[in-house]
Amino acid sequence: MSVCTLRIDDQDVAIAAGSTVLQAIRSAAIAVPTLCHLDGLSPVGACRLCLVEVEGSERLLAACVTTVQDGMRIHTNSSRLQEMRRTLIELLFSEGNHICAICVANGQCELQDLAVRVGMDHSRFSYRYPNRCVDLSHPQFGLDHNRCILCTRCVRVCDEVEGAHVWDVGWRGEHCQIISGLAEPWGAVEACTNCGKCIEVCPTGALFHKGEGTDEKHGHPGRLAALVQGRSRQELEP
Amino acid sequence: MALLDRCAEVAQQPGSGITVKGVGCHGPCSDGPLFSVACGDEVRLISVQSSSASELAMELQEALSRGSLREWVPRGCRSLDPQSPFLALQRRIVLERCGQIDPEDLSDAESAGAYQQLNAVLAANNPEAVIDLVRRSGLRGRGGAGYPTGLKWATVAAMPGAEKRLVCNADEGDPGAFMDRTILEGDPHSVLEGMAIAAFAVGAQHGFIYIRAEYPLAIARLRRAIAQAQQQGWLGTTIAGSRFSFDLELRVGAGAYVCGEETALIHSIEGQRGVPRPRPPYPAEHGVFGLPTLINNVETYANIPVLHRLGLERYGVGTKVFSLTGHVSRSGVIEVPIGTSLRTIVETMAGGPPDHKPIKAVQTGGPSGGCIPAAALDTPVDYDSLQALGTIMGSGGMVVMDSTTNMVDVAAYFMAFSREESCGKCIPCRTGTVQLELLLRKLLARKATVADLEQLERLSETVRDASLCGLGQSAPKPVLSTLRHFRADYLALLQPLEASR
Amino acid sequence: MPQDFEQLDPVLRRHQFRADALLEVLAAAQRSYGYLSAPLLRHVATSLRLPLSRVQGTASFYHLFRFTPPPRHQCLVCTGTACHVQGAGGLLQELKQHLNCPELDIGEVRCVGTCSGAPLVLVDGEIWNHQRAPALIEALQELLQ
Amino acid sequence: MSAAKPRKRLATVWLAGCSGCHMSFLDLDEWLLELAQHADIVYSPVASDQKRYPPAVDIALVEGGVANSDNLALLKTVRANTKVLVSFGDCAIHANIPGMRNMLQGADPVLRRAYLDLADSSAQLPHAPGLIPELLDQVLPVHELVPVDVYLPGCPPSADRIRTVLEALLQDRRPDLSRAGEIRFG
Repeated sequence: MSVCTLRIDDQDVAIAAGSTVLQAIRSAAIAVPTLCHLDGLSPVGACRLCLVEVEGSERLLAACVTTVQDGMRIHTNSSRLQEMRRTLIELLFSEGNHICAICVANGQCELQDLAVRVGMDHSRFSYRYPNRCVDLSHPQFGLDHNRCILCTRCVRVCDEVEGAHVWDVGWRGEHCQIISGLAEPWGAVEACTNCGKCIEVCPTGALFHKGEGTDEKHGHPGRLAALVQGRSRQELEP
Repeated sequence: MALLDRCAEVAQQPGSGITVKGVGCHGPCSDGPLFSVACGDEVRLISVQSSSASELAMELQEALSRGSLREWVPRGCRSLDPQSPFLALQRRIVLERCGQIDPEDLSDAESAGAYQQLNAVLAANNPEAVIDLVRRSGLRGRGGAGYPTGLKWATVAAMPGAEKRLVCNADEGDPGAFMDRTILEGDPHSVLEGMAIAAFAVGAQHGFIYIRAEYPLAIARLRRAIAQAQQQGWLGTTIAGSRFSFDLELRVGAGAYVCGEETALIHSIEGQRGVPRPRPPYPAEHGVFGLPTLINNVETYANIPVLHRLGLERYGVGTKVFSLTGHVSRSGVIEVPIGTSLRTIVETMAGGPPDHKPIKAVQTGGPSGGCIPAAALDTPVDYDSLQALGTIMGSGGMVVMDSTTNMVDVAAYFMAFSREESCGKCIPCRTGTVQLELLLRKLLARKATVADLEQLERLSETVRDASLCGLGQSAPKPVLSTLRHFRADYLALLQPLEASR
Repeated sequence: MPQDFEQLDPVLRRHQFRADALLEVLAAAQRSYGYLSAPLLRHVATSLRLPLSRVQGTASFYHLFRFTPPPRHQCLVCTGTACHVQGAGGLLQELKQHLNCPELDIGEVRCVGTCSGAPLVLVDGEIWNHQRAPALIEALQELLQ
Repeated sequence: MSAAKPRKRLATVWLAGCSGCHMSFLDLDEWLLELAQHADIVYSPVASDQKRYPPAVDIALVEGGVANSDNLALLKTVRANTKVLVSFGDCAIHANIPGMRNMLQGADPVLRRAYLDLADSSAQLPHAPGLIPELLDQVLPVHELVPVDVYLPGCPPSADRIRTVLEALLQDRRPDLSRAGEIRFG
């Protein structure tokens, strides 16, 4: 296997050719925020938080979907990128109804953590306060659209790993929402196997176990990588 | 339509000695409905103003009984002066057959030269030579981005694998743009021929034309043209006796502007949500159903046969088709040599605003473009000059705005468009366009502060830099370009207290 | 009781029940049955062997698909740039203000590419050029009677 | 802190919130005594009897979103008479729980929902002009209505965080809240 060497911020990094820039960044223990990315799922490059500057490229590139090239020089944390990341997080807060104080995921939420990380002490954009609903039709689980950030991890895990394809994205633009079946109540969708993987990978409190109160949800997005890896080595029956 | 039917009735009478046919658009739409009278080499365009179809048919009958139609101008009609700048300053090579041939009749198109270039290319059997010609012509994508066409073709041709696909992007979605519609309705075979030549050059066996559903007439004419071309052996297996086979399928959109973006278009052809994906991989490598795919737009393909017919020297720098609308005396579709000055187009050809108000701006490139101030009207219309002004050539929509136009309103209009058409996949475009429109509306309501204006500018830059696809990346262009050229319009809307700061 | 949606069969067969024909099938379904009802969408999903959410997600992405029965008449105001600068926004507002009738659907359409008639509207699929509010409202009221 | 410095005039203000931020302020416990050595509390629902917002206030902690006409009038007074305005807690910063009524899109639907739809008996819309302040259509964050100098998120912000902010402001410094945990919502 051939190896690429690249320079990330002030570190020299060597990594197998074909790896993504995000893998290279993480291998150098450099912290770049991500939301839609999750090890074990196909990358979509949607949240734009992992944008980095690559010398010689006019455009910013999403690290999760960019393949390393030998000699690349990458900057992950310029003031321009910092400002951009804060803006993106603010935009996410402004478009939903994120009320951490009463959220099941309070203290365990990737969005909440990112807000701290990018230094967001308030949103410069006006809050939209959209009128969204909560689906409690499933016997074990719930979906609160107010907290959904459309990262589509649930859509991908259900399709790619569980093979049930209960979820998809419906409508478009600001009206996008996660849908189950024909945009029906989750509990009415026969395809659901009740596996709960969507709950585990959800970065916020949008998908949760019924009965969980404020601060009580503990997602396990990290478990997925082990599961997928195990399957690829055929250690686990799918 | 009624006009065509009545005249056809007259013509069908024995011994009339004339043919009446329906043709595609002649160009000067604001003078429509139009018909042309051809006697020998002389062709005159006649604009119908107050005459009804039956009156016209009667007049035609009378004129016929008198003999020649050479001087015939029916009552209630006006003959258009062929020397008028709108007509005389054009160089109609792509649109040459539009308005001449019956687009629903392949034999009429063939007698005007359709498919002769395909025939020649297949006879020469040298795909590299085709690509080389396209490359040396300097032809750039006519859909908006202006990527060098020859380079694109060479890339697809060089891709490994026997199976390749060809796509024609006919999802002409820019509001105020109808060049491709004109070509497809007036001369669909020029596009089919261009596609077949391209398919031969890059080694594609199967093609798709992705057309927006809002163009029912173009769809009908394309369907017919494809069927006729298949029947005549210009599409299908062993075309024109060669070993080359190429099939075409029509795919009709369902109302999504973003499907003009090539990766979204690919998803839509595959029957999925029209959501873009990050590039690379580019469609040339990973396109429709994962196969190497060449995507060009309608006008680009329509340039191919004429490039072959004229050859490099006579083809020259080529032309661009524009649709002229807005505050102009004469609107319609025109084809001019690339490099023609904006002033020539909007003042000389289109006659400027109808009531002699001064021109304030010319908008090009639709929601992905920008506004050019009147002071820059002497700019030659080419890819690089327009880019330097903060706008783009775009697909060819050109909207003229007179001095009564508020440019903040124009920016808000385009932002609302982009917000509605955002696919919703990436955050900056999905939510950034919402916030940008809010800021513009706040300005228009005279409630904005200097801080809001700064925010508008900053967020525009973020949405431009952070968005996933071309739609989001260019959505702030109408704001940034009007901020650059018409800042006074913005400042005039600030709260009175703020403006004095 | 499951409906059979026979009119869709030739279209499904022509596309060999391939999943990539989803848009064509949905368009044909809407042409035949007026709108995409839940049973119709289920039928499409089963026929093309697609997950329900995939079908719903795709259909809802595109503006031209509708999930409720169409009203008797439809007036779509073109909101293209040329129509906008000629006052399409005001026209739309006036229509909404003066015509409130469940039989008439007032909406917007993206540029139909015949900008020389701006501002224009699409009434039941037909283009009406150079519209001004008072005359248009009158004409639509006539249509509704 | 040097004793020679002039004492600061401190105010705390309670708009539409649960008063939890003020409870957290009281959790400053013995540090409140130290605070009292450096500042006069000139207006506060928990530490002053003053009914009118006084002029020339140095620091104001403003808790709560802006939900009604009284909130709005008070906020404008506060801004006009205060040097450093601190948006104090999640309700002030993004309307938080009081802001959940914004999803109903307007004051009227909110009143109807609360007093008519959900009424057990004698459903009636409250109406007492001049007595009950009118609801605004939306509960808004403080910074969407007046300029804010310092943001202190949290529901409530812990006493430690409040102290970090006040210590800095008493010394005319801008508080540094960039350390993890200090700007967390919720």
